[in-house]
Amino acid sequence: MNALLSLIVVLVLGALAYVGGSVEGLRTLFGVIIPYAAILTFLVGVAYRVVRWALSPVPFRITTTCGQQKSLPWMKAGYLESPYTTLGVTLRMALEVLLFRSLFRNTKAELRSGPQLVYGENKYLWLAALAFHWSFLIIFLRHLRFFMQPVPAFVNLLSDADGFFQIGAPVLYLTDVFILAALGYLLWRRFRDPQVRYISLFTDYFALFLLIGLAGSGVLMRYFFRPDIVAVKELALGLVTFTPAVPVQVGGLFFVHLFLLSLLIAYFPFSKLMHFAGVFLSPTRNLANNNRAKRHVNPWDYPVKVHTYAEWEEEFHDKIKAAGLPMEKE
Amino acid sequence: MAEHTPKPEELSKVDYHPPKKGWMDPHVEFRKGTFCYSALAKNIEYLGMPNPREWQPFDADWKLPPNWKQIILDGMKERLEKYRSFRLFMDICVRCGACADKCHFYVGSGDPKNMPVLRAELIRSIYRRYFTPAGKMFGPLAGGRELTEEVIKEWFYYFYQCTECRRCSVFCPYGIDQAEITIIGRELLNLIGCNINWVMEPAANCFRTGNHLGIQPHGFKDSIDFAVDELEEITGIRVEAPIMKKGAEVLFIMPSADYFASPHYYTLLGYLMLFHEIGLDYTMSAFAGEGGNFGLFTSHEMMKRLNAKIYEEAKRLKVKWILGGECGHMWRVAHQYMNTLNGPPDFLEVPVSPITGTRFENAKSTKMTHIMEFTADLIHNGKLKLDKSRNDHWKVTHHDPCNVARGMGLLEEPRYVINGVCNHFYDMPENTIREQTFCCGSGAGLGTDENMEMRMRGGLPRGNAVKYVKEKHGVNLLTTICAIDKATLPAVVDYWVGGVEVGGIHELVGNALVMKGEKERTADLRGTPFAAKEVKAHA
Amino acid sequence: MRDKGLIFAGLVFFLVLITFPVWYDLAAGTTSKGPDPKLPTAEKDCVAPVEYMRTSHMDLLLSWRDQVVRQDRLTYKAFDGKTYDMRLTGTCLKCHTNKEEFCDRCHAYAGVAPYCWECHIDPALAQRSRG
Amino acid sequence: MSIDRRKFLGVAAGASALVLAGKASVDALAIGSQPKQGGTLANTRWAMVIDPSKCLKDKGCTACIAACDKVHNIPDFKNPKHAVKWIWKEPFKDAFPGQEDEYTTEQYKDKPFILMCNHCNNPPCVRVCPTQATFRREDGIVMMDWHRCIGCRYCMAACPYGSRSFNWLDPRPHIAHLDTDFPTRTKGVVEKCTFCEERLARGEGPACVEACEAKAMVFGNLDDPDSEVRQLLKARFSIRRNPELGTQPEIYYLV
Repeated sequence: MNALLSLIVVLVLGALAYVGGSVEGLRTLFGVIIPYAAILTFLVGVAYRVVRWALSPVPFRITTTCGQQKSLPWMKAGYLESPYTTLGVTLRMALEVLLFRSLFRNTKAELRSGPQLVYGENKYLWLAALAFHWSFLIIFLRHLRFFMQPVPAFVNLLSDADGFFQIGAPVLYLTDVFILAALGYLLWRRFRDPQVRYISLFTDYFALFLLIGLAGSGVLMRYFFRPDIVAVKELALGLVTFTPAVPVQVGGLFFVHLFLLSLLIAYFPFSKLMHFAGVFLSPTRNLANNNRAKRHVNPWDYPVKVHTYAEWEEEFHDKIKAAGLPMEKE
Repeated sequence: MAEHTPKPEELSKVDYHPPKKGWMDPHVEFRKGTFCYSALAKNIEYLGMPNPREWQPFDADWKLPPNWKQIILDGMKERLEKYRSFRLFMDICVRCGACADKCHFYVGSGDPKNMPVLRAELIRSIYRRYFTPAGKMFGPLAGGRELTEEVIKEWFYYFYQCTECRRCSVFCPYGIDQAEITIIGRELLNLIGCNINWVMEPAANCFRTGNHLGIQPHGFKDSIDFAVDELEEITGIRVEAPIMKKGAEVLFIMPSADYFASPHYYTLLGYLMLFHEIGLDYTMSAFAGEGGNFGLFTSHEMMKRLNAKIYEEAKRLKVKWILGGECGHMWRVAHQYMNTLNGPPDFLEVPVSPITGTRFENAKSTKMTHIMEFTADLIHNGKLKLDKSRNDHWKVTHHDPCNVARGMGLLEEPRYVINGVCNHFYDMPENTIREQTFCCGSGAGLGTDENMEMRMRGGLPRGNAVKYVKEKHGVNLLTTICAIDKATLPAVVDYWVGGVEVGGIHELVGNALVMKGEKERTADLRGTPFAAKEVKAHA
Repeated sequence: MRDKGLIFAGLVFFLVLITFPVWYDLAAGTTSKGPDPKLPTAEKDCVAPVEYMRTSHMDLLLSWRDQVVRQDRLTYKAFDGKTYDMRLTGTCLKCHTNKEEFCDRCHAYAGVAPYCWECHIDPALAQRSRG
Repeated sequence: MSIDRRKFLGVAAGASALVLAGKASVDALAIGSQPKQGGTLANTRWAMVIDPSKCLKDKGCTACIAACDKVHNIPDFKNPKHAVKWIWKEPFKDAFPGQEDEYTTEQYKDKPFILMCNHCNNPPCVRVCPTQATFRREDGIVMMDWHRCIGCRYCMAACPYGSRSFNWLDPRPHIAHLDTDFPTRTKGVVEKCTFCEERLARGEGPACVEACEAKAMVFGNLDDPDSEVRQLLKARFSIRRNPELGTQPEIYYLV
């Protein structure tokens, strides 16, 4: 139900853009105004969300340790899984952000009769997530060829590497295949796995369909219904250099692509997609496991009512005395 | 075992198919065996917490304060501003589901709201509805839910069906820690007086007497004296067991169960033997007679109130540093919270083992060393005379307590000590130990008998792993360094496995320790005859 | 612990990075003006209409390539009935004599690096190599 | 209205349906092209007959090799390990291993033989190529599509005649005179003799054959009973390289 609804919403929005791209009066809206509004929403929204997180302090050092602590000098410590230093934390975070270390650990548990609980490898989610995110990043960077003039060498290098197999013309980008395959898997997984289907919200499907629509329209444009690429770049450069104009040669599918992108980036700050920034701030991951060596300060600490020794001794005075235990006051 | 608990064959038929109705429906049924009774008014009153009253979870009317909704929302707002973890974990979950089958309660119950992701969504949906623009505008479409009394009941049911073991957090790509969310959830429930007696009574007891069980100072002394007497019978040596001795070098803190419950008691014997043998200048305290901290299961504030006495007592007794015994959540607090809550303990010195001279650099600020670190260091430096064969009647496996494993990273020390004092050690399958260790199913204040069905469900993964090593290697002893484990794992192991005992590591140390001037020992601390001695007799 | 400094630094870094194209184009003095390929003056008709050639010349070239190499077909009957040899250097470059001023200008602008010229020889290059 | 026109109008109008994918457009364009002039491929089987006795190679003539190198932009890497060769010479015992004996006519014994790709009827190189970059045309030419070559060198391992060369380096700097009518290859690509298929298409004969002043090489169509190659093979006894392998070479050596 959630899935169907979000599919319909994305399809309607896509159709809206397709029509908007061909109606003269709406081209500026879809080609200039909405993209600018979306970028502004993204920048302000992301900054706002991050600042909100930053304003809430981390009162306690609650590292989730996934390996041996540093203790006795002869005992081998897990410097990545249970980091003791800032360097260790940095490496742990790098593994987490770049390679999805925690997801790599994923297993699946299955209860068989007996009862016998068995565990198996379960790396597909990790693989698909990694394939999606890296492809997305590379595709994003590749798109810089539309936004930068002259095209920087690293962008060309990346495009060359991505099209390494030189299949067809324009050459097939591997990331285009990977991203669609990965998104397809992630969607299929939400449908197939009853547990994941049960927890999936409208927004989960919405984000997926938005991304599939974005990648799909891009793939259609590159391989099947090519727009005038020079005109596309003129539009993109116009946006970046604040001299916006919509060339007459662009329309249709390109507007679908641009609009879905605008929606995605505008949707970012309001959604779970903020995990891209949040992952850096996760206190269970980005803190060293050196609690006992270095005091962590809680900025909002306040005094609490305690039961002091004096009160305690007074309350149990006779009993302490009868037991012959040492006392402050006889 | 409570009589209404189903048999293992029935309980292990878990249906993992989620129900037809969506999870946003908050309705829960309080079925006997799956929830804990409410806190008694006197305990709430004693601790000065809100809304003490007579009520039970299965009552229709929970007698909430009239402005309960405002209290909850204000409480949420305050905590969103105070805890980055809370705000972040409300925001960034992508519902990938990697945590789902990592929770022992989910594995054992199949209840989808026991998937950590969904347990968190119970509160996240309220957060979205009242604290995010998308949720305010689009409601359920943006994953938002109205806060109703039904939701409060649902929170109560599921936040007291989470043992804060943090296993989900290991697998979460963003390190989202359900324990953090449960802790905050329970804090919120406490604001309107919805809490369980199994947490509030120990907390109240601890606040008053210094230990969870409410043992008063003379009782404490009796208990220790009894242990000293028994040790004399076993070893022929009368050990010294100082209580509240001023000027001792070390203050020893242990969970109160060690001196009052079984099989913890054998661990206490082990400590006393060890300290005597190495001539440690130490003291125990009846005031700070509890390492465990049920405040952790109540609120951050209560944790601080209960924890305060440890440093206070260390200062009063003018000790140099603190040694902590075998305990799980006591160490979560001592390792991750204590120094922040009640530090800095500038009046103490960096712990140095008086026997080996080892300086415990990793505890240089908190000044509290784990007894596993301490004993491992002794064994490593050859300071103990150990006869491993005295543990030959045990085939040992080790259960890593959640808090010590995932809150501390103390994984190797216990294994080092076990291998130092016994010959037959077999680890359980790797998905169930170390940082991936499974909870006993009764932590975080849920180890009460009325909750037995849920405890057994939660204990299924652990029980299963024990069964595996029992069948493969003939394991007959499950060691652990957590007092709650020692109290609750016997039931779990009896229920799911059978024929395996539970004990502490220092019990094994006590068995193996050859003391100067001891009489010939033929049985271990439990009175079980040594296997090796038997063989010799036959030969 | 707040770590505000670190977080704000990270946020500013991110914002600068994400808006990098703006700074880059500003520094390079870029305008949105497109490339200026030099069109042949001698010949007016191409093998296909200009709209098609702008977006899909690579399809045509690839089709030519496969026909010539794999199917032993050599001549192409264009939309207007004229026939052409299906040859990149022999046919295309006969009119578009200057690869640098025709092909490369758009390709560089769009960040496209076709690998045709790794084997096929741009006459200008051959000329230069001869000295 | 031709299909081309419709197609172009369609593109120009920007109206296109999902089903009209890239493949369709290529097919549409293909219809507009014609098979090459002259005989169809089907009733052609190209072959070469070489008369070693006429060859002036022992007198230092390298006209055929030079002609081939020139028209095909064949690089000279100097280093023999990197050598790229389409046509080359080899002593009898190396060209026809196992066929020499101590009584082999003096005439052949030390005489270098001109060798090139045999354009086998049953080519092992074609069978092993994973991308079909090497394929056998209907007229018998074992052809290479360098666009497809991925440099795996399976074909080199499969060829029993050593007819294939690999570009270990970028060949361009090692080509004395670039011929703009023929492409170069790139580093990582295999190449070999193609019977000058590009010249055949223009109605010319192979460059080596034209360059041979002694007329030691004759090229023609075996399917044509009147062709010179057929006449020669009828009149004289010929041998082929490694006949026992069953590859059926199309280069015949008169003895």
